[in-house]
Amino acid sequence: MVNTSVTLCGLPMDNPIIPASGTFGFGYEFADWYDINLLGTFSFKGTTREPRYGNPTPRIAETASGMLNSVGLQNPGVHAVIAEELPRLKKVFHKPVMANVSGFSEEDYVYTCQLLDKEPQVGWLEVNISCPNVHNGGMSFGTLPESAMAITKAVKAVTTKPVIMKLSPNVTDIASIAKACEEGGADGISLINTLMGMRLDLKKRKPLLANVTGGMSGPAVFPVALRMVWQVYNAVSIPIVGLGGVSSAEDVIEMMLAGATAVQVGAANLVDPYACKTILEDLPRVMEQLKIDSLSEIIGGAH
Amino acid sequence: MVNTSVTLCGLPMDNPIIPASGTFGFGYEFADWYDINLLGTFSFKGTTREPRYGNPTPRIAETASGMLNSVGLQNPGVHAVIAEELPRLKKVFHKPVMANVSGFSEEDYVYTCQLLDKEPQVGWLEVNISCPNVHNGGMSFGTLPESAMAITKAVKAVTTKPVIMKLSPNVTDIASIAKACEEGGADGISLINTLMGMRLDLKKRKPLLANVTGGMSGPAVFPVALRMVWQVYNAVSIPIVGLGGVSSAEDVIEMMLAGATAVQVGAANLVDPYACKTILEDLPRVMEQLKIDSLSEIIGGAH
Amino acid sequence: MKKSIFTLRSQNEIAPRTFELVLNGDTDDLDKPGQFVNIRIQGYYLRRPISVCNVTPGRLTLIYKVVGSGTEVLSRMTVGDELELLTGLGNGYDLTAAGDCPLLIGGGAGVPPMYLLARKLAEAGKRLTVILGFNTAAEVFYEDKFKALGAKVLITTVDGSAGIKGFVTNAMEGLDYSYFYTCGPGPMLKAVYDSSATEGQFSFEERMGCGFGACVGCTCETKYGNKRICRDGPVLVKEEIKW
Amino acid sequence: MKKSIFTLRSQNEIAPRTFELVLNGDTDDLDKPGQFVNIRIQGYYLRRPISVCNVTPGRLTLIYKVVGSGTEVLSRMTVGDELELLTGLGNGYDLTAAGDCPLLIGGGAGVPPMYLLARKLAEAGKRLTVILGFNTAAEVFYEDKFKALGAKVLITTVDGSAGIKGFVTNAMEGLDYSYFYTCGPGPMLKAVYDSSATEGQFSFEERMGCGFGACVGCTCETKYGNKRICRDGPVLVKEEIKW
Repeated sequence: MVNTSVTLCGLPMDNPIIPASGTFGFGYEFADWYDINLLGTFSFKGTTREPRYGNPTPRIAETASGMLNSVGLQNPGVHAVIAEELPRLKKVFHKPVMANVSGFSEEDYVYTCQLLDKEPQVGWLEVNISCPNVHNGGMSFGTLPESAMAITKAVKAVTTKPVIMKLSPNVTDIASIAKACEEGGADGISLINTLMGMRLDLKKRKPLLANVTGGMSGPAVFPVALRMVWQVYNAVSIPIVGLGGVSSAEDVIEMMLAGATAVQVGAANLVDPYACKTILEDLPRVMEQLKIDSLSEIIGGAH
Repeated sequence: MVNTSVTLCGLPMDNPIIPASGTFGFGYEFADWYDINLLGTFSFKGTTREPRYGNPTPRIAETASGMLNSVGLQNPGVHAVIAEELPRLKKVFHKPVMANVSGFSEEDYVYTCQLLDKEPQVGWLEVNISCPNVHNGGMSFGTLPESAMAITKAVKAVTTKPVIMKLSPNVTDIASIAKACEEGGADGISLINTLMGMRLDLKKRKPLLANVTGGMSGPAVFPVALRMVWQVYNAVSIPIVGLGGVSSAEDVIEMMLAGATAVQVGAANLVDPYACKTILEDLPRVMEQLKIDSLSEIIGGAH
Repeated sequence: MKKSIFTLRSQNEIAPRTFELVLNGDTDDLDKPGQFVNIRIQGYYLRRPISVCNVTPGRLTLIYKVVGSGTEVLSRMTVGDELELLTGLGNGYDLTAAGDCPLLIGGGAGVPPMYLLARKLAEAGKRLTVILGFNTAAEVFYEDKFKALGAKVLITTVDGSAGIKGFVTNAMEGLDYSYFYTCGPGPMLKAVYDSSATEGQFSFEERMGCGFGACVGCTCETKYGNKRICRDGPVLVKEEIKW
Repeated sequence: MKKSIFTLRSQNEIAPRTFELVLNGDTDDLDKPGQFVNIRIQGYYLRRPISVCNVTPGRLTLIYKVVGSGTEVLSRMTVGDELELLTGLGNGYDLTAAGDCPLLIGGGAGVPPMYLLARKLAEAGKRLTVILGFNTAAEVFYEDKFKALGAKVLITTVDGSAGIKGFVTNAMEGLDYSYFYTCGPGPMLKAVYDSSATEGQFSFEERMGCGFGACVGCTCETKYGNKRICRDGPVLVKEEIKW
């Protein structure tokens, strides 16, 4: 019998599999497909202080082995998330959930995190300082060590639960940003958010996305994500949540060997609603093939 | 009859198709497959002051819709390039060639560019400040506006031919680097070099590449390349050579609509030696379908 | 909603670049007109959503137009090939609002979902009028199939090479109907909205990520808040639509 | 060097996860033992290089082991399927150095290229000794085929379940030969290098980008400078090798 359990920032998880924010809604959509309590946890849709419609459509484009999205943080706002989404989730999911938070100012982050920190259903706060699809905010916090540290400190000052900072890959030096978050008191780092890309409509001679650029995800970005997890593992001593193109049990193990304590699965959920379930079913067999008894023992094992 | 001709930094080209440096050797290998005079030009293997063996093998790994390489600028050195490679090339290629240059110091770049600038076969100097596979140099020049400008100025001071600066995508703000090159006197910008990535060997639990990380190329990176060409087109007024995952005539047109005056084809040459020939054969048909009479008229047409 | 494997039974080009694809598989979740399936195509990351044209137990008919390299690959598939589908996606049309003599209006790629709808309404004993809009005579398909259901069929073509010259709205003038259902390109839907005399239901298209409500890629604003075209739609009622 | 389409004629699993693939196509550029082809596999970016096991006009035989998902896909292809190959890659073995009684040493995935070499040498009237090394008896293949060429065949297995227990070098002890040719995993080649009594030729493996000399991904150092395994190799002579 193989052991898939891991501990992320002090909280035990049955397995390291976490559907990524923005690909799993508030969970109950996927409960129509399978029992989502099989998962380690999931990270819910990026939540902001105020409700957001997001960007105009089209918001989706295809790429080679991947996709672009420019959803732009559509969400009902933190108050509706607490009043409506969490109670609905409670009926179908009985584990601590990862609360994903975005903002446009330090105060936004503080406000939203403070509220979600008090919710008993929330196990971790994942603070997204890396959304490429919103102007004046989001990603800009994640591209400078100073602002990354400032947001981390501000959120840590008002919360009690583990704070995981979610980083952008669209930077020159990912390790310096991760280190700044660690110095600011972060309990963990998750990476990567999407790579900024775009596509054109050749007939219309215009960008395919109404927002012009979007975030690229899917297997295409996996090698970049793996490289950054590797670099951040060398730079910090807090746990890392690895994500970016993960689509199979083998990818999960590759991410963990590079340094991830837990692994998020994003775009794969969108092209196959059973993606995470399949990964969980495949994991024991792949672990046995690779002579892995316990997943927690391989974290960073390729260094 | 459609018109595929373009002018790159003052030099006319029959068409905008340029095999990218590192995927086309010094040209004559491909002359075994087809008449390489069909091409607009090609960019020869990155040349340094001294001969280089490059990195240990394995240097190649596969990714979803792409590949990693960590060749690390293997080349015979500028003196052997001038004494042996260019004369051999002269027999099979009768157009101005693009001379790709790398270095580990400002003096290296100056030395190598000065020599190649004097070669009558050379039409353009492409100065690579973005190789991800060499330590202490290459990419580091391309990740800061100041050093990018310094190299540009130093090379421009000793050369007469158009200087095209080749940029790394592994940066937070590609536009600022491009602008610095323009201010330094660059005649053009080429982008993107490879995205830094890695893969692991799950059985050995070690990186697949002996150099640990490598540069990712192939269709997977096309949307990132297109986005950066778009951003740089908005930032500078010198011509752009677009590259990164280009594999078809449609991709060429997409790059040109985003702002590229000419288009390099890289990894595609490695998986299909006829890639550029096929693109050239397809271009007139695709242009007609899209109602394009002249390629030079669509440059930046999607802005 | 289900994920399952279908087997290609037949594929025919019924109009230029327009293919009728008949699949065998599990159709349990496919009974509602106006729903769609999402097809995985080898070599392409995102699935291709295609609306259901007809369904009988174990047999699914889809009609699609080749618009890119993904549908091009689909069009080259042959008898016996297997396809992985997500089925039972979308809300579908509400038939209870039809009244006695509903009007169905399909334009181009919006014609196929009208067929299953017409069949169900005919089975319910309704007197049907169907308007099918195309660009030109060569593109016309399924006219006889709709007639075989007992519907009064009006064809429109932009160039006048078949039926009434002009748009579907030209054929709507002077018609008497209890309710309407429509599917087609955005500008056509807007024109139908402006020309229609009764309440009705509209099926929308949008670029989708997942097709089952997870990614919110295909959101639109309605008078009653944001709706996901893939899950809360693709059918919206006239009254809630914001243009 | 050529790029052309081959059609799958047969495929058989001749040992666990080891497949013999017979293709029909243009073999004009495929006559030299020790060369390889580079196969495009649907869904994978890089081609898979596989050494030529045998060739007759219009018919090519390859033997490969399933080592990952790319070769897994290849192993599931069936009669009539088409494959795009680059053929005539690599320098191949030089037969003129063989002498009267050459020794051929193949280990595991290095056995297949020994077959065409043995056939050509046999046709040239040489007295052949062939050593074939495997891990265990179940993995042994082509023993009879080599015997049918008139070669003296020695089998070695690491676990001793067939032939001589141990490595190919155990079988080399005491043998008399004029020259040798070898192909197999790196450690085996090094052991052969150290144990061999004559000059010889070694065929190397390396991860390749293109397979035809463009990307210099597979460079190795030799006593006479850098060589590309794919183009200047895969065969190197004993004398130039640096370990």
